[in-house]
Amino acid sequence: MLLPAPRRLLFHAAIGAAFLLMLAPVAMVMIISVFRQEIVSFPPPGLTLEWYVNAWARQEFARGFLTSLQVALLATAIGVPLGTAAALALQRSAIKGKGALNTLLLGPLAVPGVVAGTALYMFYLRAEFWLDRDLTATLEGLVAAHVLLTIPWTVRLVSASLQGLDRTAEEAAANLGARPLTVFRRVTLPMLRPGIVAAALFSFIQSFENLELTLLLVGPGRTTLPVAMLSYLEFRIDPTLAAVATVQILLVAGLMLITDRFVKLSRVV
Amino acid sequence: MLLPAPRRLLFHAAIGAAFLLMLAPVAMVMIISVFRQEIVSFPPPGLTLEWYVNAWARQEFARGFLTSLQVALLATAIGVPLGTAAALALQRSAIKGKGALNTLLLGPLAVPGVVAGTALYMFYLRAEFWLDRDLTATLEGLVAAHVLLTIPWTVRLVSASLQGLDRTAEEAAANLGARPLTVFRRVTLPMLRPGIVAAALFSFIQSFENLELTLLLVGPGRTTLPVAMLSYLEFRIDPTLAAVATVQILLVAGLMLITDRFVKLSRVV
Amino acid sequence: MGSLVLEALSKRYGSSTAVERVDLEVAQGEMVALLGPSGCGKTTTLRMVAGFIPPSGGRVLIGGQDVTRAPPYARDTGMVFQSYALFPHMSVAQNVAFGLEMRKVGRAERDERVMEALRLVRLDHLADRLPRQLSGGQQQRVALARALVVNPAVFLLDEPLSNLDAKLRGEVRMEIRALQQRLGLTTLIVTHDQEEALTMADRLVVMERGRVRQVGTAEELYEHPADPFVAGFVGRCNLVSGRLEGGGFRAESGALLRCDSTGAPADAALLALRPERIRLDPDPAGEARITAVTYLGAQTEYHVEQRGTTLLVTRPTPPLGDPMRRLAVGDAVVLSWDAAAVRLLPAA
Amino acid sequence: MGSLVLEALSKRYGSSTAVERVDLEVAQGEMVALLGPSGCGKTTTLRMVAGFIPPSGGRVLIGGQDVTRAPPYARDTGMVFQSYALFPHMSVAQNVAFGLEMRKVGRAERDERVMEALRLVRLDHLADRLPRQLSGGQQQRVALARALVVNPAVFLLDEPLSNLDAKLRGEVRMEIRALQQRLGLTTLIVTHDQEEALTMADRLVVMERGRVRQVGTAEELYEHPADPFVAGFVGRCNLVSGRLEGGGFRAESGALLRCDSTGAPADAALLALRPERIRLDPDPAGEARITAVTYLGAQTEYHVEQRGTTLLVTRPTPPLGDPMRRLAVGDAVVLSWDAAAVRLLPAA
Repeated sequence: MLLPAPRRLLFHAAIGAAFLLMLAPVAMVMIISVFRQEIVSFPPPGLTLEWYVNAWARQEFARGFLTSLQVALLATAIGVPLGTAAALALQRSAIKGKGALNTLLLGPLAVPGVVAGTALYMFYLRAEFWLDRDLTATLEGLVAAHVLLTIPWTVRLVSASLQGLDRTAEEAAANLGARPLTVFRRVTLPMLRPGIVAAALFSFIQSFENLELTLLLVGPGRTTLPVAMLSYLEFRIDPTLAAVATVQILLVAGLMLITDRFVKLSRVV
Repeated sequence: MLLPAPRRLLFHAAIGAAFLLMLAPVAMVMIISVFRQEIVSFPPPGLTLEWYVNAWARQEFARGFLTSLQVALLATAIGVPLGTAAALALQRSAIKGKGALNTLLLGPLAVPGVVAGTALYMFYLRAEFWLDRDLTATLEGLVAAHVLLTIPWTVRLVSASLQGLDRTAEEAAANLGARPLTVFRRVTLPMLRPGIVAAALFSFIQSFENLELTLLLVGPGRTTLPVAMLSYLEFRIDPTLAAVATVQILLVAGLMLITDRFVKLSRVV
Repeated sequence: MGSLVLEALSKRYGSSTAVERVDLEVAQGEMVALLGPSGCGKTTTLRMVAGFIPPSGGRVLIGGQDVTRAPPYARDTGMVFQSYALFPHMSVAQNVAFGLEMRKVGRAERDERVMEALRLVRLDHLADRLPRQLSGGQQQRVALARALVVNPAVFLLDEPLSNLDAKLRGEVRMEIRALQQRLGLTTLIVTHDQEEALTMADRLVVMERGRVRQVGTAEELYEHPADPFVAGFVGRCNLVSGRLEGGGFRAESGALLRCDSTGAPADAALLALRPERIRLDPDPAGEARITAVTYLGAQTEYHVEQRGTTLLVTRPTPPLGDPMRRLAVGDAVVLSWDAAAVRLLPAA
Repeated sequence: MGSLVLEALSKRYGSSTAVERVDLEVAQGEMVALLGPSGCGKTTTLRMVAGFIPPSGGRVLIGGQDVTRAPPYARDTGMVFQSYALFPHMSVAQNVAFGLEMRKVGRAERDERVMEALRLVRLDHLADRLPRQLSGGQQQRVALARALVVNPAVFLLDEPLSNLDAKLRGEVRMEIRALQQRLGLTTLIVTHDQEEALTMADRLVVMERGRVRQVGTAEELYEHPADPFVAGFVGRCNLVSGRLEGGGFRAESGALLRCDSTGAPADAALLALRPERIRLDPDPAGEARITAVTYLGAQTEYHVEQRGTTLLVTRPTPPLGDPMRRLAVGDAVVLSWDAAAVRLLPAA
């Protein structure tokens, strides 16, 4: 329908305001990270990459970055296949209460991060007692926790792909002589690719960014980047942090852009 | 298609494992919260509500709960109308680059919570300097930050509803003599209701649960519940925390269940 | 002057033209069908009348008043949408009452007129249902009642039957036509189905690629198509290219076909001949050969080849004993037709 | 023994029956159509043949072998789906090659047979396209090629034309029939469109609510329908309730209708009379009255009321000069028909 011109203007203003609101703080940080001056003044007196050098020089950030990367990659590699299998099981089997299970998938949204983190920590403490083996402050423990983060995302995204999938293509393959495993490998899996790629991306991001679940589980010398940033914050606030933040934003945004070239994210997510 | 019996069993096992993995820690916390014993032993020696009493007696939890509730309600009340307006603007106007803006809506997923928190904190510090007025450690500052959390959720959920909306119903209303505002009020808005209700629910939950964005912005005596829990964690870990966590989980789950009765969440989200 | 008048109505999108200078008058109480293949501009024309699409040129007059620039809500039209477009959150009665509410009709009168409209479409017993609780045919009738209850000056129907199954379609068709005639509604209906248009409308407008090809009654279009497009779109038609030669028509393949060339256009290049107007007689000496026989119950179709030209012939299926019944592929036959049954047309 | 045999094939879902003891033999090279309204069990039957649905009872034999319990991949059937069901991530050639790959056909032979199949459907120039880059009709032809390239023992078609527009449907119909006859394919086709079934199949199976109502050629079904359902579903039919009385048929309304009662069933309660078998003559003294006239181009439909019974009559539209052409609502006419044109049927 047609909108009169003043209303259209208002509409554009609303879009602009919403996006500005969402992006302003991030833009601010990126700007801060490349200017020399530590305290507030405008316009700032000169460009520099000093804060980036400074950030890399600080071991906790460099190590944190590598730990985060390692944990996120491992958690994605384990969580996405598990989640995909669960999604297939959920959507394909004729079990009752599918609707209830689908709603349960929203569960992780219902459990506050701090609560989940605390829960996991307590759980680990008890498990350590029974198993007589360290879990907190180990890489295995951290990865296991992050797998929990990645599964709901994967199940949800792959389930959505499965629901949109034309099952007659699978029947056609069977009709042409393909056995069930061949049908899965040659037809089902390729058709699910967008959902799985998106699931991997978001799993990685969720894990890489996570603070709440991680906070209690990291050990000395095995800190993730978000935890390292939080620790640094308690100590001081300067553009070094802005530099680290900028690197992190660019990394994740870059990943999303690359993925978006292959899979239209706004359609899948 | 038919699955042979052993495969079906495997499928059910996969579902079971995935859900168990997701829910075990939460279940553990809920169990811990009602048993008397503070340290590990199984089966625990007796049921009690002592930890709940203890939690409420501690001012930081009671106050944190009220602050969280206040902030979440305000942020939802402000963010949902703003986000709905932005979604309408985004979907309805004929602006170019709609696809790009849609992808930008995924942006908040790309910006790690700690980074956003840091960014906002730095932004506030500078804004305070220019405006000569407190922002950090004020309720207004906190609510403004949380509005930023709620907008992307709202825009995304309402946009999805808008895309699924049959526009001919609006045309039919206009054809029957309804002016644009009447069409919006009598037809568009009621048809968007599921999306908006879901947006409000998730906005509330996102705000209520948030730790990362909040951490740097709370002031003394104005702590939110997640921050209060984190502080308590640094001090000691006992079933009191499990009690607080359980209350929080039940609250959010209850909200979701109530909403689900009116709006089928698994269809909207 | 008609109750609905379109004057040189056009719609262009950038460099492409959706509707090109359409002129049309619909008289009070008349039902006119816009007929054409998808993408011919018929729906765009209807939506310009309703006010949903602003014309690039030309005028729309309703009851003599220029409404070209009026918004949809200020035009006195009642439209029935292809998707029905019922308000899903309102009951059947509330749906029907909506237009009256907008017109600020008082509660008592409103309730009365709503029930009257629902009785008209035989749905008064379902007034409190929600649209999703109704069948497709019932939803269609609610949409009709909703558009009719406000007594619109012009009644607009956009492919109203396309979402119904074959059996229901015939019923609803008759129902709509009966209502339209009883209430004397000035009506514009859009359809791509020629049978629908032929059975319902007083006059038909055949459109193709944004232009009006011909306007007329069903008989005018079928018996006197103005061009090959209309000949082929309204009913089935044999179209043979060639030229006039002496008293006959020389097909490109060489065959000379019988025709009446009086009044034929000078540039006649196509011979149009309805398949049911061709007589077919078994004759061992005939030079025409049957290449396909398709039994369709009430009629039988024959493809017949004669000196390189294949003609489609449809005959009522003969009774079981008739020798015609034994005609098969390869049989020799003789074709004949009245010279007056042939139309000569310019090239497409 | 047929190339495809169904023996008492049944499918029950809980207490409801989708298919009830269907028996059918399809001979080598024969094309049989399963025809019926939606929900009649025709698609369920086809899917049991393909192996997608396990029967609750009965057997399926392909080429004499019992395949009732065989999984889909072990049955030698080639199926064309209503939605085409092409693999979206494979090129046209890869789609067609899939079945050959599964059969471990060597690369060189595979490429050759793929191109041959694509030539058969005239799509060899589009071998490298993806399905989404093709039109609906082209996708349909890829699906045909993919099913045919493996030389299946039985060719299965599930409403293959329902996603095509009217014009294309006629073309593809002829194309499929020509291919089927040329390759001598044993074929089972499911359709709800009687014209499709009449034009394509050697024999038709009319189904209703899970049961077979009648099996026969188009002519057998049309001329000798076994029951009122078949009479009404294949072609149009006047069905009048009443009873035999003397040499005629006494309609419930009281009118005595001419019929040939030799060989009529004892419980005859319905008179079935095709509308095109009724002659209609203007006669001021006639006791029948025209209640509606619908001009349809090649034919004209008349609703005629005679002593409380309304009959539908279709006649080829008379030429322009004919006095029949002036018949209008309210005119008095006389109806007549051959006694042999009438079928007497048991009650529905």
